[in-house]
Amino acid sequence: MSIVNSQADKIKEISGSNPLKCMKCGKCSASCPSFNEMDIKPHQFVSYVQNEDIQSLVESKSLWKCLSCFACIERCPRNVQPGKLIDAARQIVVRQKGQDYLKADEIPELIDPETPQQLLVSAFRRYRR
Amino acid sequence: MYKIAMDNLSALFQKIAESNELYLPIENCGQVNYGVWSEDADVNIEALKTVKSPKDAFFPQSENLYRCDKEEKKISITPAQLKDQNFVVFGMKACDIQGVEVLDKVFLSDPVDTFYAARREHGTIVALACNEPEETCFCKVFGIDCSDPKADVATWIVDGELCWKALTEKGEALTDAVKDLLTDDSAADAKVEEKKAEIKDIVEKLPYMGLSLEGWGSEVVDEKFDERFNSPVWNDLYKPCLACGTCTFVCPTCQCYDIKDYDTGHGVERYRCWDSCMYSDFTMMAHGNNRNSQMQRFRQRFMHKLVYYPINNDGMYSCVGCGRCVEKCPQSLNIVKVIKAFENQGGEK
Amino acid sequence: MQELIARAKELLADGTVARVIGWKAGDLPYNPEPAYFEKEEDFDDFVYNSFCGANLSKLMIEACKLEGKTLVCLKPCDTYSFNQLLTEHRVDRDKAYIIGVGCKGKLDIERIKKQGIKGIKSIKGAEITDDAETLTIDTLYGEKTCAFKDAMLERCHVCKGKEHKIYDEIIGESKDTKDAERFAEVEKIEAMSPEEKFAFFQKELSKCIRCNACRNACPACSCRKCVFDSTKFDSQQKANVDSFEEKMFHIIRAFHVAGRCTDCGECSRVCPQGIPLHLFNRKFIKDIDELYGEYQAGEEVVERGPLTSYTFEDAEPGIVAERG
Amino acid sequence: MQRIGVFVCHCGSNIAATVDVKKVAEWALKEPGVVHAEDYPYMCSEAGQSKIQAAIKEKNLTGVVVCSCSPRMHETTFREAAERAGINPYMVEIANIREHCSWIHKDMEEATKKAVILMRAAVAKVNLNTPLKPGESRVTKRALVIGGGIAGIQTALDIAEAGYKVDIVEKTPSIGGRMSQLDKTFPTLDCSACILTPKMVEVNKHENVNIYTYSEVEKVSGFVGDFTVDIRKKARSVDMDKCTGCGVCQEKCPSKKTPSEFNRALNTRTAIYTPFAQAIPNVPVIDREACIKFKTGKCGICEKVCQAGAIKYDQEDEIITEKYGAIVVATGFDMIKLDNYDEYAYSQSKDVITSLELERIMNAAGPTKGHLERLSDGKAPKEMVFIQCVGSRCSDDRGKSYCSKICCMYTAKHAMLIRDKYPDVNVTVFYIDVRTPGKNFDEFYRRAVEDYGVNYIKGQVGKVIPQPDGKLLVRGVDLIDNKQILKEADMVVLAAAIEPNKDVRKIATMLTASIDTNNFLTEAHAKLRPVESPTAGIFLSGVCQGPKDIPETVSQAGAAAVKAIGLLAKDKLMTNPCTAKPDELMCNGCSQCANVCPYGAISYEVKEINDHGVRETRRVASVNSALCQGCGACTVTCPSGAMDLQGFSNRQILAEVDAICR
Amino acid sequence: MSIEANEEFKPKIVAFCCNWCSYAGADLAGSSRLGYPADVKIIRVPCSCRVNPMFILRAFEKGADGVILCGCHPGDCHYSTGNFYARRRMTMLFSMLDYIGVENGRTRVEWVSAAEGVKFSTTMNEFVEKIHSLGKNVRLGDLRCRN
Repeated sequence: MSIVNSQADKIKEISGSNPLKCMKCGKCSASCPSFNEMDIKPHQFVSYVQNEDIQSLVESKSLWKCLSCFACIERCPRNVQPGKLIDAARQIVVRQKGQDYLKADEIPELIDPETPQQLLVSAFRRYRR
Repeated sequence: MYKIAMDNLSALFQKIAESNELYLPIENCGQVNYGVWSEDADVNIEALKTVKSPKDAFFPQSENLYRCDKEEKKISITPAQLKDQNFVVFGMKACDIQGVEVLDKVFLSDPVDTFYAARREHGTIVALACNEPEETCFCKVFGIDCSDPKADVATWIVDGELCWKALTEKGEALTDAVKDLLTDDSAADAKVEEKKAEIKDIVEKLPYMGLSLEGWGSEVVDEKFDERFNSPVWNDLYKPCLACGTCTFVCPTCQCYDIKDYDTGHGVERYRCWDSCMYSDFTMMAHGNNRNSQMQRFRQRFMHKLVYYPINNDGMYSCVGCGRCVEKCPQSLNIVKVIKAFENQGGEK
Repeated sequence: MQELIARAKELLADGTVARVIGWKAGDLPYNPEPAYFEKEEDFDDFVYNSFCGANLSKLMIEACKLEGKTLVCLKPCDTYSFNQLLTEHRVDRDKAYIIGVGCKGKLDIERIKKQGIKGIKSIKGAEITDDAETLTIDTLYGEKTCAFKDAMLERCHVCKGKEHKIYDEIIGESKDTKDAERFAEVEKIEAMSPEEKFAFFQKELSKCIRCNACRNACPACSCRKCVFDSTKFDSQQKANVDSFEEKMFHIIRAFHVAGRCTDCGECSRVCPQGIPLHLFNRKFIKDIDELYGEYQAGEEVVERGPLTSYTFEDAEPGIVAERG
Repeated sequence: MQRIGVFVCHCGSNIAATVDVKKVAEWALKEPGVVHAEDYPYMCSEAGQSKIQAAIKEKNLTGVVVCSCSPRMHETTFREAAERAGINPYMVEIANIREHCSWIHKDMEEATKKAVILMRAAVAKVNLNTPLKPGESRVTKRALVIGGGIAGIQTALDIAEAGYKVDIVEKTPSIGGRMSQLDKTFPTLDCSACILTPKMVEVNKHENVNIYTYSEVEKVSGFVGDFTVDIRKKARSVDMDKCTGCGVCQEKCPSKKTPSEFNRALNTRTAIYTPFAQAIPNVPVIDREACIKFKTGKCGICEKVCQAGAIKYDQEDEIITEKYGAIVVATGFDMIKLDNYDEYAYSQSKDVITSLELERIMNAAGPTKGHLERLSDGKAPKEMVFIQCVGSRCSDDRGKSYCSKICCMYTAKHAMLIRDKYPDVNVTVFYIDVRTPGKNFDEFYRRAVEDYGVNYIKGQVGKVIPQPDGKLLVRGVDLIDNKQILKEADMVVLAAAIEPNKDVRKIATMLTASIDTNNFLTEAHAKLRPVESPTAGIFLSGVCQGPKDIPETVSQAGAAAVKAIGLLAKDKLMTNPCTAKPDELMCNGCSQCANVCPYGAISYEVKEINDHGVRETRRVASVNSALCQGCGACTVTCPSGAMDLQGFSNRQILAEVDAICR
Repeated sequence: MSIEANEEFKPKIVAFCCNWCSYAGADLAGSSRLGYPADVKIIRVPCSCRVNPMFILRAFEKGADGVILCGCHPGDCHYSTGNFYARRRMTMLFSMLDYIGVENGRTRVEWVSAAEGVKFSTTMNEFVEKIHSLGKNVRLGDLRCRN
């Protein structure tokens, strides 16, 4: 195997999922509440990563339409978990923008008192990797 | 006569160890045995009896004889190196020294055991008179004077001092080597004599002093021999014997060994190790065993020590009365009980 | 003791037994030897005192092959060994007449000598009828004393109890002498680091002279031919050539008696080098208790021991690492 | 000293590509005892075997080492070849340099080094090998079939037809199995009962067949040719000889609330019941858990109404012990539980059903008398959705990793039948792949699509949401259109994965037959011995070995029967000579070995032993080599090492250890 | 073949595999091309219960750095009960080795079925890695066997 696209590898590394395991059943897309808002559908995330077309993924609307509801992760029968892939793609974008990890002590001053706790938890869940 | 303060012994040991390997009684996990001296060794020269006798220094429990190396299908043989380094055995008691004499008669007579001979040649014995003999001691029965040991150097512990007297050339040489640490004291002779008398006095009171060797020894031949050999007494005596090798392995005179091969994967190490006539495979041969009962093996041990050996060695017994077997036999059997068991028999003869 | 002698003579006289296995007085105050008694006059030397530590049950293997019954004197802890031998068909119950002899703890002469007492002429307080807490020892170097407890064999400090597990009759009283935790020493070692453990055993085992006394005294090591004497495994039995030899010997010996060892303590009692050999066997006993349920070999005659049975849920060998 | 020949196989390039075979042969010549070494491209070929035989004769070889593939593959081949050349077959050992070496290593030097070491170990072992002679054991000419479904019935019939006695043990009150629950069968749409019932009758009437229904295998001991099996005949509470099968008891039974197992709990049955009308035997059983008489002591109606006096409340379980030469496992399958797939709302809605439940609904004898209706409200459905691969092909731990194989076809069948009988019902099938490899299978599926208008959508369903109005909102995806689909359905049918019957693990343990991670019984060889278990004398029939449809099951059932017949036709079997053997001189007679022997092969005798002239009468172990299977448990238990295993002796294994650690 | 001082540590590892499950599992690993280090050498035994603790100690004596025993899963033994005995025996042996200060992890038992080629391979990879981390076996070898 020649040197692979480092971004695709990075997504695989961050997400911990292996796109080769996908059997193309589509259960992810069938489960997705944001399906209709997305230009690239959840089951396609897998093939985009597999085909190493990360650029399209990064530029897609889907990237920001995913709710991180984890339905696809929960239901994927093959442990491919497209939600994790898109999340990883998002992280790549975020990190590229120079917005790498926050330090724990930076957080309190950034928090608006009105911010719902739920959002914080969700953010942690998403960005802890 | 020279002397050195007991407190200063470690300096003496250090000095000796500079040019010799030094064997002396060392305490390890509560037991005193002869071992090689080192700075941190827990030396205990006042212990009367080491568990094992010091015969290891001349006749180790196991030693390699030669090595066969296999390269493809060719075999080459490398003999083990003979001892070529001088060593000193410090603190040997009179009985153990006599034990070495017993071994000498076996290993130094023709054919000479070169491994043993090399060790004897390079070894210097520093003897130590027994300070407080115990109830298990019976060296006097074999004519040994534990107050006046004969070796390359003889020493006595008197009033916190070790009195030192070279008796042989080897002893003189060693004395010269450590002379810096010794002081000459003509008064010491008298003190030592006093000490000797004191020890002899105690020896007289030991419970085994009355032991009679009548009916044993080199004159047990012909009918007397058959009678002893076939005596029913053996049948009663051996019964509690566990057939372990304790008596043999603590004994200063037992000299039987077995030769074995060890497959190292690259070749074979041929080594010898002490054997015990108490073991069921003692003198085992292809056809089986010529002593096939424990009674026979038990009898062998004592007949050898008290009859066969004396017959072959001008009446010298191959027991020195050190009493180690008396102390260590798990079943409280021992040579004294054997000798005593025949006492009455002897009378009837 | 007199009651015991009288009863033994009686059983011998009426033909109930053909011989008696007991102890014969030694030539020193502390060295009685196990002996056979077949005639009335033999009993002149019969002795039973606190130095009669030897476990006579193993002698019954040979005795059971003889004509007629053999009377054997067994202390409470010896009866466990007898039961274990029965379990393994090594002795014949019908050929044995067991007198359970009373025991109030047995003495270890080594422990007395360790206290610097030498030149022993006589010892008072070791008679079986005595309830003395102190031994009075007359020596060539004056009179000495020693607390009975301090002179007791290691095994008596972890006494299994005063009950005889098998007997035809009991003569004399027994006392539970337990005053220490059975597994305390094992636990101490378990708590060590691997390096300390290794150093500990290396040091102790370096004394081993391969005399096989532990094996030959052990009632569980009753094989007709030990693997270490056999050519089948190419295992050396008498050489202490390399330190590995001893480890191999002691591990395998402990393994062979695992689940069968009654913890009678003979191995440690007879070791001429004072190696605490019971620490091996007791480790297995502790493991068996913890992993497969409390088990005391020889408590009764059973069909299967812990290593010849199993359950589906047994711990995996990996537990050793998990326990840390 | 042995004269050993070493033969190194290239296995084409399988070995030679990674192992320098010439070098292995060269090194072999340096080993003690080796007098001949050569290499050859295919040792197992006729020519290769001839080379071995020629060398044996020319060089007077006493032992042979073949460095080749796994001994599990060709040990027998080479042993037989050696035997034909005049040396004892047990003087041959295999060094596995293919599976354990060339196939797993890439570096030639490393693999060659390892191959040399494996060769050395084998040579070291052969140096200590001794000729062994197999013993003989007799064959009991009777077979046992565990399971009375179509697989078991077919196997039993075939064995019986060959003239051997055969017993069927069936756990439920009737034979028939899963097939009796089916309505129609693909790809011909025959009525399942119409083709099964005659077979049930035939097997029941066959003079060589004996059926134990409502019975279970309790204990199995022995070995190939000579198994002893305890069968627990559970108390039926009905005298099978007296019962006429009139059915009055079932009509009158007041306890009617027990879910019917046969109808997949879609309706209920009485406490005294026959599972279905065509049950064989047509004798009811009393379900003691449900029976009022057993629960309270009162009632006894069935006894009163039974004119034949067949009701026996005091009947007890009976243990029947029987000997068999061969055992066939035909324990079948069940649907998986759907607890892990709550997104399909199986537990929330009565109208989400499994396909087996649909079979019962479609069946005229089923809970709805064959009318397709919603179980919630009895209404006829208009929209039906089928979801495929529910719990199959899952790599997570929610489902099964394998394809259940039959679902694609039965779903096509269901769709077709519904469209045929109820043309107004729309049928949608969500699929991942449609798998139809079988005779006339794809044609069948295409008919469903082309002739019956079944709507096949490539995509999966994500969620089924029960609506307040009783409808089921199905959210799926159409991957071809790349659209999410929301569909209101009246009924949803789940093609749940199938799994081996849960009792199979217990049975496999009793039989010491191996089982895979999915609880399917393992075959002796995936390709060449698909109907035999690795345990000799145990054969596999039907789905217990892996998912299959009916025609496959029937053909495998026949194949298993043939294998069993082949065994039963023999009068005697050669036994494995690698059995335990005690050295009487060393044996203590302590009985520890007998305690661990799983075959009761060790007994004790008191006899006179002559130990180099010392005679003694004592108790020693003796091994019945016909019973001993050579596991070696006794050898380790024996503290003195008196017990040894021929062919795997202490010294042989130690020699291998030494050779490897050298 | 002598080992030079600075040569890479090549552990000697003996794997006892029962004929029915684990040896077949190793065969499956082979036919599935699931690699593991060549340091592992397999000895075929009829059943895990055939493995005498003596064999394991002997392997260490002669210079092995790790010994692993593989057998059928409990309950699946070809001889029905063999691995149950093996399990107790090995637990006892391993416990004793631990007790005398031999590093944990030089010995291992793993149940590998005939279908578990993957498990066989991963187990062997893991085990070799473990032995690498423990280094050469110095506590249980006979000095004479070293060269």
